[in-house]
Order: sequence, then C-alpha cells, then structure tokens
Amino acid sequence: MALQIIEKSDLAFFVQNLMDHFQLEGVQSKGQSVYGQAFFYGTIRSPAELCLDFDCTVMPPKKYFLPPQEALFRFQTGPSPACFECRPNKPLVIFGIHPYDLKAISQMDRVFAAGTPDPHYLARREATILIGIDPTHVAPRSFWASMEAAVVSSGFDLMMTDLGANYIVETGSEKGKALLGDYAKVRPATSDEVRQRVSQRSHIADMGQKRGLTFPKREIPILLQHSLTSPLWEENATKCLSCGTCNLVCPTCYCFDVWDDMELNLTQGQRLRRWDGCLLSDFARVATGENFRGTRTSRYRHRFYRKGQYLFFGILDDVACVGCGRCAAFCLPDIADPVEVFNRLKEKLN
Amino acid sequence: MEKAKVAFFDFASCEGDQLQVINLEEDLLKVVEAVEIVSFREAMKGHSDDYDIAFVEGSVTRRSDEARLKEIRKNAKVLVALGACATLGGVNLLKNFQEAENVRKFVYGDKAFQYETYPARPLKAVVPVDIDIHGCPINRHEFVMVFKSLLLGKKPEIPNYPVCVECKMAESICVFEMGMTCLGPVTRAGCGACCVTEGSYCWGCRGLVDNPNADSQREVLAKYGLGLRDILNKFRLYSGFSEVAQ
Amino acid sequence: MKYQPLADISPYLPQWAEISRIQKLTESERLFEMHLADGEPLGHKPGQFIELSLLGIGEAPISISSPPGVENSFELAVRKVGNLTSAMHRLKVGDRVGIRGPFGTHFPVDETQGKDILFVAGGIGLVPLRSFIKFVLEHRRDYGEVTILFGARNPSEQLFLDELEDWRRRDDLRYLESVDRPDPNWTGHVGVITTLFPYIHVDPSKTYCVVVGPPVMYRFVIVEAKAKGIPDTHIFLSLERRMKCGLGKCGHCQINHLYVCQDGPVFRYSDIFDLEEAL
Amino acid sequence: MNAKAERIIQVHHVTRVEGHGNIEVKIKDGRVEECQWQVVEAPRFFEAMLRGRKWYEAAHLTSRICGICSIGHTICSLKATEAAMGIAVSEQTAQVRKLLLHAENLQSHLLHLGYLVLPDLLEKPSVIPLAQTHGEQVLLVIGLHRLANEMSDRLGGRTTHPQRPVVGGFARWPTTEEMETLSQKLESARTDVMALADFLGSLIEKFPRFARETEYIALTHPAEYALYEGHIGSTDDGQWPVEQYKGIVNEYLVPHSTAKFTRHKRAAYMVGALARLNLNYDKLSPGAKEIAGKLGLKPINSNPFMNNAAQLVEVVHCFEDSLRLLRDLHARGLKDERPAVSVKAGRGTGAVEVPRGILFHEYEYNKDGEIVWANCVIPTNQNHGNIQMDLEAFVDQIKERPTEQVELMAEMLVRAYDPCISCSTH
Ligand SMILES: Cc1cc2nc3c(=O)[nH]c(=O)nc-3n(C[C@H](O)[C@H](O)[C@H](O)COP(=O)(O)OP(=O)(O)OC[C@H]3O[C@@H](n4cnc5c(N)ncnc54)[C@H](O)[C@@H]3O)c2cc1C
Ligand code: SF4
Ligand code: SF4
Ligand code: SF4
Repeated sequence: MALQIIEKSDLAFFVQNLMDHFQLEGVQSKGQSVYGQAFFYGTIRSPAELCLDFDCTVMPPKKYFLPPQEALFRFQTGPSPACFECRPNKPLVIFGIHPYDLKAISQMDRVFAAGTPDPHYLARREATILIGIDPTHVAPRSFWASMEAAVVSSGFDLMMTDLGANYIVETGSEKGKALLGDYAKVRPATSDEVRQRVSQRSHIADMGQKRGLTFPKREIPILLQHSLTSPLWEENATKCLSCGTCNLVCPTCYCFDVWDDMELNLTQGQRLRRWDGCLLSDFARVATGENFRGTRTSRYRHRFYRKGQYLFFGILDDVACVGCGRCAAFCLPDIADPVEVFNRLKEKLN
Repeated sequence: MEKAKVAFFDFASCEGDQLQVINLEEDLLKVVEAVEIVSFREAMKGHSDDYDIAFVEGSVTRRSDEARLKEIRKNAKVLVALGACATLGGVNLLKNFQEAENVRKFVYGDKAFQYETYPARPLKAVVPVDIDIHGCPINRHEFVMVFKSLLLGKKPEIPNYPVCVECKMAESICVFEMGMTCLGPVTRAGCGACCVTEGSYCWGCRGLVDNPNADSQREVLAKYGLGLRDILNKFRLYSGFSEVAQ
Repeated sequence: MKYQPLADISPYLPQWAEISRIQKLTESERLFEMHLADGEPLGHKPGQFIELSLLGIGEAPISISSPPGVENSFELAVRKVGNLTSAMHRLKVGDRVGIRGPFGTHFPVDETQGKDILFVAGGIGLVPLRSFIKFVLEHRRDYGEVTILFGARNPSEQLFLDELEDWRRRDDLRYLESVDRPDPNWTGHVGVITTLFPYIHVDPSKTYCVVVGPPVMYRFVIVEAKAKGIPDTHIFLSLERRMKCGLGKCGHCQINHLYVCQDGPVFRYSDIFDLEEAL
Repeated sequence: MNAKAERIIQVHHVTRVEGHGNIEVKIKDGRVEECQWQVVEAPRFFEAMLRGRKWYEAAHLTSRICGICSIGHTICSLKATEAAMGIAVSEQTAQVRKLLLHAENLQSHLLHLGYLVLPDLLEKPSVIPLAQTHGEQVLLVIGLHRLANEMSDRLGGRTTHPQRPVVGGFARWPTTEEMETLSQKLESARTDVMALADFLGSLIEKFPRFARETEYIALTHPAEYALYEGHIGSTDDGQWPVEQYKGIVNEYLVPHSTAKFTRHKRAAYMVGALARLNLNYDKLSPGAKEIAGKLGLKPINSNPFMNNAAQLVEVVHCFEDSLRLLRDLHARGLKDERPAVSVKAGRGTGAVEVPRGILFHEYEYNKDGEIVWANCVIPTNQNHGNIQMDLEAFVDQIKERPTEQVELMAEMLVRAYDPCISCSTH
C-alpha cells in the first residue's frame, strides 16, 4: 500500500477511535526529572495524553509481551492435582514505538519463537498491533544509529514519520492497513511528501550519529573474541552494584525466574515467571551453593558477551543491542554503556 | 493434621509490624483459620508457652530482655524476626552512635539511672533467628508469603537482589534523576520499591543485600553530592548494625 | 513476522506421574520409581533429565536414573538439599508429581557401541550415570571393556548399594571404588577419585570416558583421562546449572552461547574445553 | 468471700493494647492498699536519636515512634519542622493532611473498637471466636477498617509510616481518579458505618457505670472539630497557643514507669476522643452528633469508659468530614504543587490530635537543617496519670467483686483509654 498522510489535526480523531475500539497504550510524560522529561508507556485515556515527540522512554515496551510478572498456569493441589492454563490474548494497540525498540521486539520475536516456542510471549505478541514512529529527538545516551536501528523497514504494523505539517504513514501489515482504513482519516502521500520522508529519515540517521561505535557493528563478536582477558572487565566491574538495572531496562533482555505462589487456602495457586537479570548476584547459583558466575566481573562480562556474541551466534545473527542507551542512562556508576565499552575494547586492541 | 501453633511477641518497637498482620483484614481470618494462635498480646487475651512458630517484633535494648527472648527461642521451633527493629535493630540503633549516658540523660535528666538500657541490637545478636521478614513496616504480602511457606514446609524466598530491581519493574523514575539520593542499589528488595513509587526514596529499611557493593554505593552518593557524614548517616538509619555503617 | 504453529499444550504445563516405589538410598537420598499417569513410556535416553514439579513448591531439574524401556516406569534419585527436594522426600507411594521433559542431550549410547567405556562417577553423579551404565550392562555384548570408578565422600554416602555389590561381583566389568573419608568399617581404597586412575588400564584408541560429578571433580578427572591418552572428543560429561524453564529461554543455565538444558547437560569435552565458565 | 484475706491482683502485660503495661493491686482487709499502673516498655530514646539528623528525616524517624498513629506523628513532625523554618503550607496540603488524620482516626478507632473492645463487650478473649458468633459484624468492622487503610494508602502512600507527606507539602499527590474512587467507596460505606454505630451503640450500656471528674485537654478551633490545627484547650477553662505546651504538660517521672507522666492544673488530666468531644462537641458533623445523642454522650462526660463511645462518634465524624473534604478538593481540582523548602535555623512546635489525644513535637534546628534538640509528648504520656487515678477510684468501687472480675474490669478500664504504651515510652 502506498504511503498515506494523516494530517496533524486528524491525529486526535485517529487516537480517539483507537481508544474506543482497543486498549490503547502509548508514550506519556511521567513528569520532569532534572535531566528533562521522563517518558513511559501507559494506557492512553485521552488523545492529549499521547506523546509522539519523546526522546526515549524509561522502560522499553517489552512489558507488553513479557510482563514483569505473569502466571504461566494456575493449579490445584490435593489428591487429584490439576493445572489450568492461562494464555493471554488481550488485544492491544501500542502507539509510538521508535525504530530501535521495534528492532528489539523483532529480536525478541525470534528468541521466543526459536526452539520450543513460548506460547505466552507469542500469544501476547500476536494480539498486539504496533504503530512505530520515527524519532524527532535523540536521548543523550542513545546510539541507535550505529547499531543500525535508526530506521527499520519491517517489524511494525504502521510506521509514522513526522513531516512537520503532517504524519506520513507506511503500512507494514494487513492489520495495519485495516487499522488505517477503519479508524483514520488518510489521503495518499504526494511524491513531494515521499521525498520529504526520505530526507527526514536520513536526517534522523544523522541525528543519531552524535555518539556511536567507532567501528562497524558486525565486528563486535570478533572484537569480543579477543577481549576475554581484557582488564577493562574487572576495572568496571569493581564499581558494579549488581543492581540489574542494565538488564531490566534493556529492550532485548528477557531472562526470567519461575516460582510458585500458593493461595492462603494452600490448595490453589499459580506458577509465575518474573523478570530476572544476569547481573544479579544469585542468577547462576545452584542449590548446593555453587555460583557459576560468582564474581561481579564474570557477571558484568557475561552481559556484554551475551549481547555481543552469544546471541549473535546462537539465534539472532545480530548484536542483541539496539542502541537505545537506557542501560547507559540508568547505570548509577555509569559503567554499563555498551558503546563506551565496545569502543574502549577496540581502542585497547588496536 | 494438627494445626501449627503460632505466637507473637514484641520488644522495643512501634508494633507497626504486628499491625500489618492485623491489616490483613479478610486474609487474617484465613490466617487464623490455618493455624492456632496461642499468644498475640496486641490482639488477644490469653497466652501459652506451647507454640511452634514465634513471630518476634522489636529489638533488644535491655540486658533484662535477653532472658525473655531466649525463652521464646527455646519454646519455638521456628523463630521469625518481624520487621526492621527485629531483623536489623532498626532505627533504635541510632542511639548506639551517641554516648550512652548522654542519651539517657537527654531524655530522663537526673533520673536517668532509673532507666535500664544498653546498645540496641537485632534479635540475631542474642539468639539464632530462622527467618527474617524485613521492612519498616513489614510488607503484609511478604508476611503472608512467609507464613504460607512455613505451612508448606518451604524455606521462604526472601529476595537477595536490590530494590532497584523492583523499582524498575514498577517503572519509577530513578530518584537520582530527580535530584535526590537513594539506598536502593544496596538494599534488599521485597517491598516493591514502595517508598520510591510514593515519591520518596529508599531509606534502606530492609537492610543490605548479602554482598553489597558499599564502596561503589558510597562513590555514587558522593557523586550526587552527599558528604561523608550524610553518607554514613544514610547507612546508619537502618543498617547501623552492619560494618558498612561503622 | 512468521510464527511457528503453537503447541496445543503449553510447554510449561507438567504431565502427571505416580510414584510406585520409594527406596531410601542414604540419609539424604531417596529413589523414586514412577510411571506416567497416562501409561505412556517416558521415552528418554540415558543422561537426559526431567523438570520435576510439586505444585506450590516449585520445579527442579532431576536426572532420569533408570535406563530406557523398563516397563514404562522410570526412576529418579533425589538428594534433599532444599525446598523441592525436601518436599519430595515427604511424599508417599501413590502420590502424584508433575513431570516435564525429558529434556536435553544424552550420553553417546550409539557412538560408544563396540568401544570400551570408562565411567567415572563422583557422589550423586552416579545418579545420571547409572542410566547409561545400566543400559550398557543390559546390552553388554554391544560394548567393549567396561570400567566403573566411583568415589564418594564417605561410605555412608554410597548410593545403590545392591547394584554396587553386583558390580563388584561381576566379571564382565571392572569396578573400583574409593572414599575420601573412611569410617572404621571401610576396608577399601581411600582417597579422591583420581587416586584410582593408577589402577586402571585403558586402550586410548577405543576408550570413551564418561564423567559425572561435582564441579571440582571434572578438572582433575579430565587431566587423568587425558594423561591416559583419551582424546577430548571421547570424553563426555554432564554439567549442572541453575535452570528455570528447560526450554532454552530463561537464561540461567547459559554457558556462553550454550544452554545446558538444550545443548547439554551431556557435553562432549572437545566442544566446551575452551569455554570460559564451563568447568 | 473472705474479706479479710489479702488479695493480690496482677495483670502482667495487659492484652489488646499497644505495648507492655502491668496492673498491680493489693486489697487487704477490704481496703485497697496498693493500686498501680506500671509501664514496663523498653525506652527507645527517640528525642536523643533525633539529634544530628536532617530536617527531611525527622518525620521518617518519629513516625516510627508508633505504628498505629504513625500518620499523626508524621504530620506533627512536619508541622514542627515547618514552624521552625517558617514554612507555610498551602490550603490543599492542609486539607489532604486533614484527610490523612481522619484516615488514621478511622483506622485506629475501628481497630480499637472492633478488634480490642468488642471482645470485652461480648465476653470473648479476642475477635477470632467472634468470627463464628458475630460473623456479620466482624466482617463489617473488617470492611470499614480496610477502607480506612485504603484511604491512608491512597493519600499517604502507605497504611503505616506514610511516605507522601513531606516538609512543605506532599511528595506525591493522589490522582483525581484515586480521589474519586475514594469518595465513591466512602459514600457507599455510609450504611455500613451507621450499622456499625448502631450495633456498637447497643452494647455501650455494658460498660461499667463509673465517673470521676478530671481535666480534659485537646486542640480547639473556632471553625472546626480540631484535629489538624488550633489552640490547646482545657475543660477547666483556658486556651493556649501550642508553643506553650510545656506549661500544660509538665512532664515528670515516676519510678514504676519508663514513660513520663504529665499534670496540669489538677493531679492529672485526660486527652483523647472523650477529651475532644467534651471540648468540641459543637463542631461535630451532623451524623456524629446524632450518634452522640443516641449514646447519651454530652459534654462534659466524665466516665472514662465512654472514651469508647466518643471514638464511635468520631468514626462517624471523620467519615462524614472526609466526604466533605474530598468534595471540596474535587471542586477546586488538585494542583501538582511541589513543596518549596528553604532551610534555616530555628525552633518550632507542632501539635495535632491523633487517635489517643493531643500530640506535641518540638525541634530546634541549626542552620544546616540538623536537629540539635527535640522533645515529643505523646497522648498516652498525658493519660498515664489519669489512668492511675481512675484505676484507684474504680478499683475501690469494685473491690468487693471476685478477683477475676476486678482483674478483667481493671483491664477494661486501661483498654478504654486505648493506650499506646510503647509510643509513650518512645
Ligand atoms: C541437569 C540436572 C540434573 C540434576 N539431577 C539431579 C538428580 O538426579 N538428583 C538430585 O537430587 N539433584 C539433581 N540435580 C540438582 C537439583 O536440580 C537441585 O538439587 C534442585 O534444583 C534443588 O532444588 P530445591 O528446590 O530442593 O532447592 P532450593 O530450595 O532451590 O535450594 C536449596 C538450597 O540452596 C539455597 N539456595 C537456593 N537458591 C539460592 C540462592 N539464590 N542463593 C543462595 N542460596 C540459595 C537454599 O537456601 C537451600 O539451602 C540436577 C540438576 C541439573 C541441572
Ligand atoms: S552494570 Fe550498572 S546497571 Fe548493571 S548491574 Fe552493574 S551497576 Fe547495575
Ligand atoms: S544493551 Fe543498553 S543500549 Fe543496548 S539495547 Fe540494551 S539497554 Fe539499550
Ligand atoms: S530510585 Fe533507588 S531503588 Fe529505584 S532505581 Fe534508583 S537507586 Fe534504585
């Protein structure tokens, strides 16, 4: 389908319509921090709440597919124990996802579909419609351009670009097409507007280049191959608080823990999973007390290898970092920034 | 199956933790249904020394209290420390950092000698404690979790990761971004980052995680403008008993 | 995006197995014989494991200790160390437990046919290895020389006493045992398991060494095996890691790019010798 | 019964109260020889611990004086700090704080009446067996108690030791949605409140008939039933600004108590719901007045057992006044005000009415905003002397009764005060 135009004055109409027919999630301002506005994804209750010119949200949209905590199944104990599956399928529209987060979602899709598919993630994913938006601002620590995530060509149902006077919209799926047809006032884009989009997008890519890798992203696995014994790991890790923040805020981190919760009647309960993080000290501890990544250094290093190498060769054929810069922004000792670490490793190697 | 017998006790404290148990409301009825409560002075008359599980609130602040605590330990199969005063010594410990006589005199003047006291301490400094339910006050959901675990014969899973984890799950803005400072990165989670989500910051009431990176936390606090004395004061508010605060 | 068709049944849901026999092995280990409630065979290979569920308590990976094909029943040997394993010890015959799996890789049952096998088991490592050992003894003619080394910390921690007695008596295998700390009744060899190596003779050209034991044991045993000339490609071992899903997702069991639950627990030494954190 | 014999009545750790207190009575030859209210709680030295702590920590710390009235301590502490630094708070802040105090009064009074006193009236050791015999009423109490807790949660950020109130205002405001939900829930709980009031009211006559004249002290305010602000007032006549609290409380020590006692014009005075009602009856909400009328509660009532009835009246008042405040706030719309604080040296006193009576905090700050001196006077401190004197008079009145009855009734008397013992030994 050709590119379409939504006039800015018609945006509220579209949003209101979506609100009326779906649960609409989108970016809102959570108030002012000393560094500027803090943005987060939440339920949109009025068109005015939706914010499309954010730089980066505190947390990525992964919570919609892998909630911080969710039930895998409910159960009943006793002489005839039974399990009852809870498979989520609440339809959802997420409005306003930047390309890097879209890319992260595509990566997660592959992870959860690989091997034994994970029905919970996939059911949530299937029930969700993604409306992307090209960034107009770059967060101070982002480096998505050098992670080849400034612009995406797939992984969305609709993709919007702010052209100043209006939004130009690309359709990425049948679902997206139907959404536009049913709920938005659109007109086909003129060739001028299409050209404008191209230049706007190259502008976006330029904006994102302010900080980034000093070398091509695909070299990261090889770089890591040679950096196992780099003193950098230990140097940084002595400052690591093992707080897991870098894991939790990351759109491509998905490790989880599983546990059982019983109700007070002690016969019914549920098996839950919740986010976990490989930087947390007990992540690899087994019952006999052995901790296979017992040192801060081993955990700290593991994260970079997982992002830069393990998943690359394992499932993704890509680096599992999209350059959102959240980990860099929220790591208090400021040691989690991948671009800084990779660049320094590269420097040391040269 | 015979019901487990449960008793509640308290030492120097505000009894806010037992209050959280009462605050379970309808669930409290399920709790008392599942066990036999033989002693709970705050809520019932009567007492028996025959109990399996003792929940003990408060810190020990007088030598003369030790005997009562040891007696409780002897009677109980499982001793659970309830709340920061019991698990860490709580705010009561602040007086330990001042000269003892001065403290007594400041409050009781020339009659200070009438009032027995010694450096406040958590229960575990006097008797072995099986389970700590942290918090000031305790989180009633965590109480229920521990309670259920005990009935199921499970060791309760008290988190050993810091508050930042739950803070992120709650999608709070890190308070360091708001120009304040926070003990979340070294404080044991389990509270759901309740103070941060309510506009405050983590005070450290659940104590430190097992292997806190206190040096790095100090550096971070200093980086965000806290002086040495303030940093120490921050650690001392609840974790006065750990070496980090010395 | 292209989805693989989803299974009708969530891979997180356990199926039921009923305990048909419980045998005390040591003070802290018990053997549970069980069968799937639907009567189907488990269909496992030696070295694989299942995720054992007790609803309300949790889940843990447990090796299948019996060889395949035993009248649709299978055996688990469980050491009491924590929540789930302790709760398991409280169960009675007739109780039901949840089972997911079998999961993971298995010992090289086919590759070793016609070859000599050196089994090295330390402590509870005998549990998974037993599955392979019993399989080999059941198909004794398919394999060459069989040597079993078994080390325990002390005599009271020796598992499967009847079977050990049987192995001691058999003349179609060589069985050597050792304890680290003897008690007054112990008349056998004393010392860590590697001190048994001088007593064995292997033909490196056709011997496979299969090792299961605590993490510290591996490094030392591998040195001895290599000293005997056994190539890295002929050494197999089974690794323990924390596991939460068994599906290669939760991340806990990861060793570099490998997931122990999927790519292991049985590994060929040559595949992992250079992996940081594997051993 | 042999009147000659010596009878010792000892209640070791009075139950269903907060903290540890003992009653010791000796009756010999039909005469009460000894009668003592002993406070054996371990002292915690809060005033000393406050020294050297920062202005933003004072409320957090003093909140820990008492789990049950932690909201009151928080607000009192904030007021003391604000007074010391000359910080004025907005109308909106004052109103949400008033709501919070109502929430706490509801929490505390419902807990006291429903969980601690009701068993006495129905002759059971605790509320647990009542779940069987009086299931409906117990669920009523629980439901309202939960609502009070929810109110504290939504306004203060926690049921106990609230996090949102800070010096100068609130760290986080309730959302409009939260306020609306709260209003709705309170509105729909109206019938429950009235049902509970009727039920408890019907049991009131079971309280012993006893009266002893004494002085009653509470905050008073020309425009409202004073809880958050006002002057110190006394039924013996007189009004004083809160800064002059020391002249009212006159703390002194007794050997058998780790908590301080107080006295004003007489040997003792009483604070709490009954004192408030005796002083501020006119300002009660309409529904509260109606209940008071039904209970035959008019100022000045000098039966300490009627403190329970006064609490019941206050439950209705707080409930009705909360609805009024919420409506008011809603009409004006909540603004997202940020507290502004400029730290300076100074001395200040805060006073609020908490469930058990008037509470005072006084701090002195140095220029860095560190506390150099602190004093807290807790309601139960102020009641200890009156408990002692009531006990003497009451035991004398009932001394002929069997020992267990004397024991039970003496305990009931202490319980009527709803004492917060560990709080008084702060
Ligand atoms: C492939 C594989 C095969 C296995 N086969 C067998 C087998 O055949 N038989 C067998 O008995 N075992 C086997 N195990 C080991 C078994 O899985 C563990 O013993 C089991 O998970 C323990 O579970 P639990 O719930 O009983 O212990 P848990 O309650 O989880 O923990 C036990 C102990 O460890 C402590 N602990 C737990 N988590 C932490 C933490 N995060 N930090 C600090 N301490 C902690 C607990 O306090 C407790 O003391 C196998 C493991 C693997 C990976
Ligand atoms: S690297 Fe930073 S964010 Fe990650 S765990 Fe360490 S301190 Fe926390
Ligand atoms: S590693 Fe950091 S920068 Fe990269 S995707 Fe994750 S959070 Fe973003
Ligand atoms: S606010 Fe505190 S607990 Fe939350 S992330 Fe920041 S440092 Fe951690």
